[in-house]
Amino acid sequence: MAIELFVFYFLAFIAVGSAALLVAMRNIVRSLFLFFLTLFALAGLYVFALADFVALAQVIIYVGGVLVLMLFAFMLSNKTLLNDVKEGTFGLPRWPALLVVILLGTIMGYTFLQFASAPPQWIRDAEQENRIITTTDNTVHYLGVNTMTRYLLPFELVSVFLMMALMGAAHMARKGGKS
Amino acid sequence: MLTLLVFIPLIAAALVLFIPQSLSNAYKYIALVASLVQLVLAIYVYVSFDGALAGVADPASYQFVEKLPWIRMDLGSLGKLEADYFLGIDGFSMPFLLLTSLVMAVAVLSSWRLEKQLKGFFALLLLLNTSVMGVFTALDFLLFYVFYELMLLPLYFLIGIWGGVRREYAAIKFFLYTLFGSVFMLLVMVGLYFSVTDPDTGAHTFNMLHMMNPDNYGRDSLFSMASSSDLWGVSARLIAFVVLFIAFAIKLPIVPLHTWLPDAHVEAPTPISIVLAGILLKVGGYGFFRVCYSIFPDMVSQCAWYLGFIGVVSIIYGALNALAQEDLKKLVAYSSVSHMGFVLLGAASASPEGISGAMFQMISHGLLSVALFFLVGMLYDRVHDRMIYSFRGLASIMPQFTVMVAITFFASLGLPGFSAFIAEAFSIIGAFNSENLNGFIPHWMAVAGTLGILLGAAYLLWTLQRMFFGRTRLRGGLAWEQALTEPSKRELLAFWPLLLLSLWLGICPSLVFDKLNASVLSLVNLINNYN
Amino acid sequence: MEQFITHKVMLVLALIAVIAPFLAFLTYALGGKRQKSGVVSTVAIAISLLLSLFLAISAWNRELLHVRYDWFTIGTNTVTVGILVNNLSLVMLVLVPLVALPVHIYSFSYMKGDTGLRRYWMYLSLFCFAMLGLVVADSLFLLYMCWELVGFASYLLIGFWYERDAAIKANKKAFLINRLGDLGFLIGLAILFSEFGTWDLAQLFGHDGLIAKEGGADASYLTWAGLAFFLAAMAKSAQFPLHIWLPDAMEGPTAVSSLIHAATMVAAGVFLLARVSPLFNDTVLMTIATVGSITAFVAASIALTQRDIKRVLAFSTISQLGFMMVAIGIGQIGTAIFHLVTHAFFKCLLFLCAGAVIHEIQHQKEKHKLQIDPQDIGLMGGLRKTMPSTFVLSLIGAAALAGLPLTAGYLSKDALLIFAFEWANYQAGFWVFIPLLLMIASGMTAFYIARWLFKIFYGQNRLSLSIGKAIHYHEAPVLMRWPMVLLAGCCLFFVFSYNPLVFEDTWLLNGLERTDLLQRVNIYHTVIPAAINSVSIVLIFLAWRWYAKGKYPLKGSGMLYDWSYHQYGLNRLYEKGVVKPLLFVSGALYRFDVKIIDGLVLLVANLVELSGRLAAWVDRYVLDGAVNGVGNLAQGIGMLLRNGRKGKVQRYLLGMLIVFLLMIIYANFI
Amino acid sequence: MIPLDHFLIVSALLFAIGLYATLTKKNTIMVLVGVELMINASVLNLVAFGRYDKVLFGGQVFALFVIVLAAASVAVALGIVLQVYRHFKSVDPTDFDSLKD
Repeated sequence: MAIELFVFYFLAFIAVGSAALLVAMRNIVRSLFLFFLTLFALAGLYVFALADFVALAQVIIYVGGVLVLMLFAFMLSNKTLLNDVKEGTFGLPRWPALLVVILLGTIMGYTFLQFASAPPQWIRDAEQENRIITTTDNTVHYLGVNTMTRYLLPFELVSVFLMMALMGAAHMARKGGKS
Repeated sequence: MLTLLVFIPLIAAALVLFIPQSLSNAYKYIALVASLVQLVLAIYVYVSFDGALAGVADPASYQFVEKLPWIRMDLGSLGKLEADYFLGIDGFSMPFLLLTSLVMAVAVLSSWRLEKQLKGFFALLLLLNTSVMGVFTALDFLLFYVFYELMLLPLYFLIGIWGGVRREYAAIKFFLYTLFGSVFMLLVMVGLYFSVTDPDTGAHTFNMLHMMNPDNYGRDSLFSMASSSDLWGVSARLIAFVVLFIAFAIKLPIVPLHTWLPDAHVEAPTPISIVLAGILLKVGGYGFFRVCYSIFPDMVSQCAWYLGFIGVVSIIYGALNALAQEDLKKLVAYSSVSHMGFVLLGAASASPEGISGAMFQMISHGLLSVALFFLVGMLYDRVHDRMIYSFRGLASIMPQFTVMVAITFFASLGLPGFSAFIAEAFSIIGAFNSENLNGFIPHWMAVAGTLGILLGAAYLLWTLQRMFFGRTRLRGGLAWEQALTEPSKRELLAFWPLLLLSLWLGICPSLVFDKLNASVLSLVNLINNYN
Repeated sequence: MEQFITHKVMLVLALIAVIAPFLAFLTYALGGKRQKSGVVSTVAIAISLLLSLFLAISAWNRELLHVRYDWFTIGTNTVTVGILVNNLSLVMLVLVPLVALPVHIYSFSYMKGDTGLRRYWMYLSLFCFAMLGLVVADSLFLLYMCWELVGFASYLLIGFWYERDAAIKANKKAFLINRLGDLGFLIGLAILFSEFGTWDLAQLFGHDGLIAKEGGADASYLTWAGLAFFLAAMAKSAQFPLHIWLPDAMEGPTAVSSLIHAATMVAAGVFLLARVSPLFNDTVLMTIATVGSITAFVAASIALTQRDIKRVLAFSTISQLGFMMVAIGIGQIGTAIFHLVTHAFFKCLLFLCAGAVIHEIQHQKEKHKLQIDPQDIGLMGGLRKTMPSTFVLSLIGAAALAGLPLTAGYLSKDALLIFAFEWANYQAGFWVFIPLLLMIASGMTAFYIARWLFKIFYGQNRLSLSIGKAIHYHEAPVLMRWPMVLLAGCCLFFVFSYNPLVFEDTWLLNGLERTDLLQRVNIYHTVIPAAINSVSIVLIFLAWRWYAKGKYPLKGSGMLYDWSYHQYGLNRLYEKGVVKPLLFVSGALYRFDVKIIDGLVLLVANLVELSGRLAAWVDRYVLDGAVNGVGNLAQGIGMLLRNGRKGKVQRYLLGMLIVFLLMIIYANFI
Repeated sequence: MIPLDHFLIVSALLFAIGLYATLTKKNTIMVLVGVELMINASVLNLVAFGRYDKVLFGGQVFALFVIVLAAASVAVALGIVLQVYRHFKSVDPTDFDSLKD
């Protein structure tokens, strides 16, 4: 338990820390690599939430796909885009935004803590009736079954949407464009 | 009489405003005449003041009282608002009237060579004069507050327009600090107003003398002594005392609320430095006695230890900081912090010697710090530099000036024969006496306070050694040597009265003590009643 | 006679004696630049001398003269000023002008041609006034004022040649260390005031004074008060480890050194302790005796190796002051004052002789344009032949200092040592170290003063040898010689006693109070003088062989020698242990002040500014929006949608977010 | 088992950071990164809550959907960014102030 918790904290620290750092950085390339780190750490956190498949998907799609896409888009594009590396490591915080964000974060944190101390009915039910996913459960099995049965319609919709999006993206990213 | 004293400068200020710009040379003469008339009046007040009448909490024994109804407003369910135009003096305020008029005259003399926007300058200076006089004479809290705030306005502009390089910064800093204090004072004032009723009319009143009488407090009002109501678990009277203390302590100033002082002094033009050091700091000390101590005498015993401690810290901290200065004016400014620590130490002792010593220290510091700033100003006028390391061996080229500086330095480090000696000695002795007398502050504070005297000697003598003695070597070379001329007649005229007065007071302290004793004893009694 | 010289007349005379130098001071201070001659000062001090001599003759051993007036009232206590003359103050009242008058006359010649003569006379008169005031002051407060004024005058005179760096550093050091002592004085004053409510000497220390009463005050406070006064005396009388200012004070003119830093001012500490002596209990007395004996020993050992003609004498002064302190510490006030008086005469004489020598060498230095230090005894020698009368006078002074028979120094030193042994006998045991230390110091005294004398006046003319040019010295001028003769006369035994060998017949000693606590041990009265003098003579002979004959057996270096020459490294210790840290702390505090305290203030200001901006911002984007209502919002959206309008996406986002937040807060928390 | 609130706090922090990036960044790509951070925070929430739902498995399934949609949106958004960049010669979102072509 202790080790588990420790690893969790470690990952959480990496995730939050690198996220904070990437926000504070001025250099975009570095920021993107930090983002990479955040995503990886998040995948680790998913594992701790007993969602191993999601974690896998995260690594493959996000880390492998999205991020690489971003880097490519970034690097393949015009040079000035790349040269948009400003001097100085850290930028100055923008006070109003920071304040609002801190406020929001506090409210969220506060709510969540409330939440944990007085969980909603369905969670308590689940705990009582032992409907919680445990470490021994084969989640991939459940996922597969559920996707193909209960969530079939959404699944199909998503796949169609994905295709449309990719086509649109490819169209837009064409060099020159129409105009 | 007091009205005349307060409003003569205002009339002069109006005169200055109405005289056209083409006659701008007349301004300074008007200001000078106004301050001299004021000085004469103040001397008259001093001479006819009866030292046997105590004042403090006893309305009957105030002198030169003038009372006119000012605001009378029926507020319906809140009762009646009652504020008077109420002036009067006792032993605590009387010396300051004389000091203020003298310092103001010196300030006018030291702004003789000013060339920038004369009209505004003198009008503001005279306005400042009015408000300071008002603070020292007002016995109605609302009136007091109005004058107190009115003081800020001219000062802000005087520093902000006629100041040095960083004048805006200094002016803002000064303004914010003081405003910070006075805002809290306002709160307490309102609280007091709602707690106190005039025994004659039954209306709520701002009369400070009524506030000093515990019978006038409403039975269950916030600041009533009988009900001892709490605010957040702390006695409301204690909070009020502390808040008022902070408000006045900023003016005094105390460590750690002193940082406006070096900046304001350094950036302010010489006449304003003079007014700041000579009078403004004393407003803080005067406020202690008139407001904090007199209205909340029961809280003194609780807070005395802290007051004394802050006093000791201020003494030593100010002196050590002065030791590190390279700017002569800053050195003088920090020495003010150190010297005003004695005021706090003496006041905290609540012994007759301590309070008399504190009052005497304020008067003495009023004279000597003015002299010091005046001397720094003279040097700065000549070569526009006042860094200690830029000068060396000034004694060879300006012997007369050196004599003046040396005497002033020795006077302010407490050479016997000068007022500072009596003041510091009795502040310390009073503080020492306190443990036997009322147990307010322990012996070690007095002993630690003496270290301030030693350090004071150290930084002043070191400065004397570095700037004035040795072989002549100036940063500006020959050009400076020619620019550094001996003091002119006008400068001598402004300087010597200060020093001679300090000498006179050092030899005949009874000049002050005779007028002061009854009031001091009465205040001490007031405090001891609750101890 | 009695009828004419009433109390009142005598007091008036005493007052005039004190005021006369002050009037001289005023003459110089207000008289403008033309007032350069020292006549006014000298006449004033002569008047003081005559009056005080007259007073001494008419009032000696008679009655206490005391008058006082209210000065000012503070609270309920009244501070008084007044004059108190008893035997103790009479002694000092005579001594001060008696030493000062020769010094004044001497200065005419010694200071001739100096550009700052007006200042010189002014300061000198101020000093005399303050010193005389100190002597007759009837209240400790008045005494304290004079005490500080004396220090101030000394500051001015040490720094008289203000263009010399060493001089102005020395006077700063002197004043600061004296200030430290003054703090002790002030604390002592505070203790007495809070215990007794008065500073009047007669009330406090008189025969039926407050101190004498049982249970008058808390004993521990009195101990502290005693120690505080001793601190004051330590600084003023240059006791170890606060003695370091005195050698440096030799930067002043030699005449000044002789008057202030040998005869009178430094003795003020001893005088103060004598004045307040009823205050002391055993703890304080032991402390005084211990510090005094250590001082006597340490200073004598330093004096052994000094090369500067005046520094040897300065350390000798410190050492002798240590002797006086021991006398105070063993309860022999009279002996202390007796030694003070004899020391004042012979040390002043020695300084004046040194001054004559320096004056002559300085003269030669200017004449031959030499680059030498005129005060280095290594360069002197052989002066006996060219300056014979100076030599004889120095010889008398040196003999008195060494305590050889027929001199006054013999009487006082023997009295002191015998009492010290008797005291040790009474205390028994461990405390015998004090007289032993004094014995050793006394032997060293004989040796170093012999070295000093022989190096200057015997041997060859080393200055001539070292520059290879014949240099002819001349005898000191008359105006310098006669004052010295007067002082030399005072150094001889007959001034004090008809019997050159037994101190107990001294009129001075018998006129002052003495404790009869000690049992007279008869054998001490013969053995101790004999022992000391034989040792002294042996040591003097040794010095004669070493320095006069030039058979110097030692290397002139080595650890002990350096240790002594560098004054035990105390100066460096103070520099590194006190001054540097103090400056460091003050610098650090200033940075703290600017960075931290001011920084905090700035931070608060920034926060206030920030919240102001935020408020303005909220005002503009949120409240304004709310006030202007949906229409405005719609207009805003319309503008956003319309072409060519400037839009800031992130700002809108932020605005939306704030509205959202406010809604949440409103819904959940209010 | 890690308590629920741990996940929630981490996600709240990530969301806040992402929001900050979105609000303040001067580079559109970084704005996009901020959006992605927020999405990831919500995914974390989904997954954490999903643990209590063994029957329906809604949490994890929707987490997957979200990931996929996010990927799609990134692709589209990047395309848009590139186009916009060509048009405005800038990546600063504050410079994009006209909706017309």
